[in-house]
Amino acid sequence: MNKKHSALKISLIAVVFGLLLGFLVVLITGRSPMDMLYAFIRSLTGYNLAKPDKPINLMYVFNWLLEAMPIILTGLSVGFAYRTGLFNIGGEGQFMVGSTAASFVALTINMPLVPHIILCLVVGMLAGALWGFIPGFLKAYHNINEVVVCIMLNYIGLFFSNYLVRTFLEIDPNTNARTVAFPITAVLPKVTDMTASQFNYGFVLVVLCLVMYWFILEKTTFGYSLRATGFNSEAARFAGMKVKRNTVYSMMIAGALSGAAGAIVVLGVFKYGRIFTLFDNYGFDGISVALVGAANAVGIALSGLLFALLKSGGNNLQLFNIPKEISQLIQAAIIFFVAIQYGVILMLNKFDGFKLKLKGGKKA
Amino acid sequence: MAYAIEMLNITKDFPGIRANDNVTIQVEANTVHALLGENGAGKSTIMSILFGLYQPTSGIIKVNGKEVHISNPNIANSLGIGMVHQHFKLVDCFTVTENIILGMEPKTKYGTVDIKKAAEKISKLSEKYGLNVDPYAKIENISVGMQQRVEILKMLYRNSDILIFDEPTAVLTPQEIHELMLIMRNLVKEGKTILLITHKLKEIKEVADHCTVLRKGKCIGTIDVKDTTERQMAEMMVGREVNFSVHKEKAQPKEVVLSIKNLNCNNFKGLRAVKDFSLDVRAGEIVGLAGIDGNGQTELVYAITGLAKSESGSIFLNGQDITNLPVKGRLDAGMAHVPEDRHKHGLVLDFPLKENFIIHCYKDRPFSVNHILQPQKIDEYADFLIKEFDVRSGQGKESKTRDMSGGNQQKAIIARELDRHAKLVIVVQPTRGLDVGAIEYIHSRIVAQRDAGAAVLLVSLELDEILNLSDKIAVIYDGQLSGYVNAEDTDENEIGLMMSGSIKKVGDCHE
Amino acid sequence: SNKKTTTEDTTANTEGQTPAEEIKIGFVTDIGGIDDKSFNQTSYEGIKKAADELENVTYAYLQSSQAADYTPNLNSYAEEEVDLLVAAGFLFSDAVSEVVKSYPEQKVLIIDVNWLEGENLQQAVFAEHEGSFLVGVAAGLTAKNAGKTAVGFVIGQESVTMEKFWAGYQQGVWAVYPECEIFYDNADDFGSPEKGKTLAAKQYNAGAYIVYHAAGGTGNGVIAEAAERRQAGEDVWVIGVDTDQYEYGKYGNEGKSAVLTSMLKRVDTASYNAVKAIADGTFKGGVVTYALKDGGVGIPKENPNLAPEVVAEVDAWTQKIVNGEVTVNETAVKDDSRIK
Amino acid sequence: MKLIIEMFPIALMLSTPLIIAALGGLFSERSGIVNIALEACMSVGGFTAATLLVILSSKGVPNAVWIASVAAIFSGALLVSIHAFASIHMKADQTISGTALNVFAGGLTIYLSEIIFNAKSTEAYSTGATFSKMSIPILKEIPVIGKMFFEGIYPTTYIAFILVLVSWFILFKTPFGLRLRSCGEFPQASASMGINVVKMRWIGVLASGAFAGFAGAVLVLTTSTFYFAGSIHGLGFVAIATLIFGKWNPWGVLFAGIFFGFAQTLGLYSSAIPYLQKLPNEFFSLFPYVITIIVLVLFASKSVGPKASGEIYDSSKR
Ligand SMILES: Nc1ncnc2c1ncn2[C@@H]1O[C@H](COP(=O)(O)OP(=O)(O)OP(=O)(O)O)[C@@H](O)[C@H]1O
Ligand SMILES: Nc1ncnc2c1ncn2[C@@H]1O[C@H](COP(=O)(O)OP(=O)(O)OP(=O)(O)O)[C@@H](O)[C@H]1O
Ligand SMILES: [Mg+2]
Ligand SMILES: [Mg+2]
Repeated sequence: MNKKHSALKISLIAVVFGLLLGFLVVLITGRSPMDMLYAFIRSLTGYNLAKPDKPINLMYVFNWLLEAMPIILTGLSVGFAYRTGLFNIGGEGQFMVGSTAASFVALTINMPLVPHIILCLVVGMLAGALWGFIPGFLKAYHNINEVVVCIMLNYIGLFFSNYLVRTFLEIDPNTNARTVAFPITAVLPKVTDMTASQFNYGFVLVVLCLVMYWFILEKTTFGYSLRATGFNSEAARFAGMKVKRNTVYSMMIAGALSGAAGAIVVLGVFKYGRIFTLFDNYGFDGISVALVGAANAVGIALSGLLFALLKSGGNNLQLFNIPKEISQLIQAAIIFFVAIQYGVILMLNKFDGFKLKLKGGKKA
Repeated sequence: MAYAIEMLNITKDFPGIRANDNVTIQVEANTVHALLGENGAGKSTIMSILFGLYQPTSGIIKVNGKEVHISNPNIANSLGIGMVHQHFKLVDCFTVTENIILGMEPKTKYGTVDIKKAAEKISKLSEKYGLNVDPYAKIENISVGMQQRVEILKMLYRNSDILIFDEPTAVLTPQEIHELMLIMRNLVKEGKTILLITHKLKEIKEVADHCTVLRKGKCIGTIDVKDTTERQMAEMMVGREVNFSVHKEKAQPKEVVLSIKNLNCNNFKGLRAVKDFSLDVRAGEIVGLAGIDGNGQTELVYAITGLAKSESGSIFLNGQDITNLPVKGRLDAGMAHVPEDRHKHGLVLDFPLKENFIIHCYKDRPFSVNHILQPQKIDEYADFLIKEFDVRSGQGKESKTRDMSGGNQQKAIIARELDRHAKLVIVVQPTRGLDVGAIEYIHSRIVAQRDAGAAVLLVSLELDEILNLSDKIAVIYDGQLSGYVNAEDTDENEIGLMMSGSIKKVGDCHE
Repeated sequence: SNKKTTTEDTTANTEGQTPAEEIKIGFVTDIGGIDDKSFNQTSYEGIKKAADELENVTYAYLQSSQAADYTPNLNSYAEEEVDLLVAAGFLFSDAVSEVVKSYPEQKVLIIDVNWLEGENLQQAVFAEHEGSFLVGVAAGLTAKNAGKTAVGFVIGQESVTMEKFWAGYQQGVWAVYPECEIFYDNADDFGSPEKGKTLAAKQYNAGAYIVYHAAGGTGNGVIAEAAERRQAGEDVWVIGVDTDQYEYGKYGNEGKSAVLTSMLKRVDTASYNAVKAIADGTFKGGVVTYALKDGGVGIPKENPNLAPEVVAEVDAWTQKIVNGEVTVNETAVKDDSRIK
Repeated sequence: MKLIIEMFPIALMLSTPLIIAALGGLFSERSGIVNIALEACMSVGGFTAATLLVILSSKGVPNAVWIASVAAIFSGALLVSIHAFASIHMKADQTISGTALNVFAGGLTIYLSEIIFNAKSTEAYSTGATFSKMSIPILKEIPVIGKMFFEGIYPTTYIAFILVLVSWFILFKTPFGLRLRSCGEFPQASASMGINVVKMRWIGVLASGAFAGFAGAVLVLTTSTFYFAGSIHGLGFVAIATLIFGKWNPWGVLFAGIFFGFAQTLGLYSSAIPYLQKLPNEFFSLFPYVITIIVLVLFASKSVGPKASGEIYDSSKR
């Protein structure tokens, strides 16, 4: 394969194509593509090009970063499993049980701020890990396709969480559809009161997870054995690695990452235990993020930020009279262009070869 | 004499490599025409072009004197060209019949596949050419030799006149090879023309009329086989002199390292595959395990290496009972293993070469300290092995293993396993599909390992390899030990008879 | 002209040069979006109606993609300095309380919430129990007249609001038909028509003559089942919720509908009034209750499927409630042998 | 017992779209392409059918529901052709390209609704215009079985049964099926036998889109009165689970689909079943999913999908 057309370059091309397509759709439907650009630039920089006299408003930037936090985590979750040869489509369920477990700790344990928050996060991650353990275990020891189990566990996670919350936690009497508010010790504090954005210290966990992801996979023996298992589990078995156990661990770690996403969202944004009506789709967003980010830490960070931009920018789009479905179309286009990168590389190579041949022909 | 096939000035470029460079091959009708060349010389490529799988970058192909454009296998088929690929193209979960008729299915009047009719036709063909296959057997349940005969039947079923065999004997037992040679001669007699790719000069001598030699994509020349010696052909192929027989001193056997006692194991279907098998391997000797494929070798090796459980009996390594240890435990107890299937088991093809080198020792110092990998140490070690074992690849230790040639992949495995300086080295089919140069090298390394005091268990389907390399020869037939003799006291014939279970000769091995 | 609000332009621009006296309304919806044929849509229509009547009102909305987006979306409008920020549904309660804290000057209307605090926060609540009582009366009477013994009720998920629906419905049914059995099912899902359909089929099969749903998208399946049964000649009915759902129960070719009546929740009144108040400068914080007497809940004017005497009876009960002769309880009876 | 008999037609209603969509996935995977975009195809199919039904029936076009269904079939195939192009010609990672479609379809249907109906959902169609339940004259008289399978059943359910039979026949009895399956197992072998792998895979993938499009139409037209953003709400993924649960075999899919539909119905019926009433509601909501996992554990064997499914086909791979 030609190294020249590196993964990064391809991803960039995909992003540019995706955005171009978005512009085109906006143009065709008679809206202003400039407005679209403004919406994204506002999320990215806080600067409102439509009203240049207004000062920079960091709230939009913080909202963008806030949006990025959970999907980077679910992206890492999908990515981690992917690197071990597993498809974690169960992020949704892991997210919900993580959220619920964190709510339990938040509401039932009395502690000072920092340890309380940390305990909430840890327990959220453990619950996610448990939810990841089930498909991992069934895959490893019963040879059951993890995809089915994950899909089933998404629904089980939803209803089971609701059951636990309704049965064991104190329900908010005003609505009967959520718990009472968390004590202040269990709320992820905002990073700054400068803006109204809820951007909070959950980002520390996200950064930590990113670093750990990279470190574990690339730098530790454990990561080495997981990667070997992912690429060729038979060879890993031949080399004496505990392939089954690795499968279980890997799904547990993936689950923990999605669980972490659930925990930071519930502790930082909602601040009360939720009764879920529908999937939040963070798990599915994670699939896009992981795949576009080529399942490596830096890639996931970047693609998480990108998708968050499209989502929060997508909300902003509506302020500019552009339906937010446009941003969904752009997301789809970007994923699609990433999907066909292999073909694009081949074409580029062919093109290069063609150029070479032309040159050669002239020389001859 | 009329040419059945003429491939004139064929050039084929792959991205980054010219696999065929202005190659011309002319094949007379009703002959066996061999193609000889090192690994990667471009033999498979040019045959794939003839079969329509690839398009040549330039060059002309004529069939029976007429210029043709073979843009896909269908056209090749309609021109009467059939091919048995180096790696069989058989669908595992289909039956023999389904595989043979695929693409040319006879239909009933309801439009369904007429399996019955097809099976009958296949039985007849099979009888006519002495192929002996069961049309209703599933591919995954039949031996490699049988699979190959299915491949041959595919061509016969399609009435092909020009048959291409890409390394057909690499996976066969001596008896099977012998049968195949007979079949080929038979086919030629029936009016077919055969193109045969092989690394084995003996086979070329045995069946071929002409031989074209390729080296690094270029055509070196075409020779008349009866006027050329094996040595001359080998030199043409490699471009230098080659050693045929392995140079080795007499063995100095010492203490027993591997001791297998009354071992019984089942295969993955739960049938008994190894029966009451006992064998000792001593330090400083090479014990060759000969046998026809499917007689329990794989299961035996799995049981020794811990990849499968044994039913009863015991295995000792250096006196330690390892019967129930996991894989890792056995490796740590001093075992090295060059597996049969290098792609499936030997290597993680998507790892860079250097990461494949540490697959056993990644948890040990100096490659990792407190579970943290030490890249610098890993790099150093990779460089060392690459140099020591002459492993060649595009980007050295950073090359993706998948991009390396088969021979070099095998060398990488050998390097990794032999450098562990294990007490017991189990090598299975170490030279399958490799060219003579690579074989020569690998054999010498195995002997060196023996001389350094290791006990070597060599499992091979190639009798030449067993005879050349072993100090003692054990023969397995139907899961049982049917022979255990000194290499110098036996010959191909006797081993062949033991392999087929015709005679049994155990225990007159001097120490 | 600067007025951009037309009916075909669902999202009007709040940007661009607008004269100073321009009144800007920002509406944030939950994930259901502006055309949920229910709650959001009705709220939005109230805004539109007010804007049509007033010259200088522009409006726009933000649809949230996730529950976590509520606060950011509300904040965006607050940053835009809209004159009124509207949030529909108790799901917004926490997000709104945050916004009110961050932007104390911002005028906000929230619907279905009455427990928040804020100088400039208007909280509109509806007497769903009263409206449900009326459809309960309609259901009970219709069933009684048809000689049937049971009616049914399907909810989407438990909540205080759902409880009010359930309470009113029970009381209404039993007020006119005390022996009537009521089937009660919780789909535990607001978005699954096939569950609604299954539950409706189950209730009809068990003998329910009329099923009242308060189940959002799930309720769609309830209506579908009723329409299908009527199409097949079976005599059953369904009662819609929030808006007049007559249209959704169409069957056959003559425009008949399986929807007996609907419990209207005039969320549009709340948003309409709030926008008007902003224009007049009379907007006030605090809780505003829209009860039956305020026209906040009720049944549609046109009820082609209701017998005239049933309509008359419903009207009579309406009077009694408005007069205070009858008070409808907000909590439902749970242990009653008539509930199945 | 009476309840169980009564539950059957409902269970079949719930199973029908799952079975049809899973059969689609079956064709695709048997040809060697994983299609996780069944959800997307169902969305587009459901949307197309609902839209056309609203428009056609308002114009009084006869057989509007069948025209709408056929359109749904085409729309599913049209959408999935993007996936086919990407995964067959552009060597795309099939999971990624399927994911792209899933993201795309959600936005697309709502965007189109907005253009056509000026709303985020379609208008409601008249129930009379959709499929109506049928009973089979003589068979319905059979005790027990008659009430379970032959009374008050949608024609689409019978279509699903027929599709199972036809799929089985095509895949396992005809030359075409043999070829298609070979492409999912070992495409290099197929190619060497002169089979056009690209063509076969196109057919497989298009079939999956067509089936899933139809499944979407069936789901929307039999359970709802209009199409909205949440109409499919993840059932495409449940269909994938059905396919895997059914071990990539038409009869297995039939069984898995009915099983799943029945489990769900049982959950919803729990309040009418004496012993089950006491348990919390959520228990029944999660019942079908838990039961599926348990059944998988109990009856799982080493069955794996088509070997080459999901792999990028490289004609020169050795
Ligand atoms: N500090 C650490 N940092 C990173 N990985 C660690 C650390 N400690 C343990 N691990 C990993 O956790 C796993 C469990 O450790 P343990 O010592 O039990 O390994 P093991 O049983 O020898 O593993 P295996 O047989 O899978 O190769 C191992 O894969 C190890 O690499
Ligand atoms: N599809 C391909 N893409 C790129 N390079 C290829 C491809 N197929 C073959 N090659 C390269 O072309 C050269 C010739 O390969 P070929 O398979 O023809 O060798 P061979 O003589 O058959 O070798 P062997 O004895 O190992 O079978 C090799 O360097 C190989 O790596
Ligand atoms: Mg250990
Ligand atoms: Mg070759």
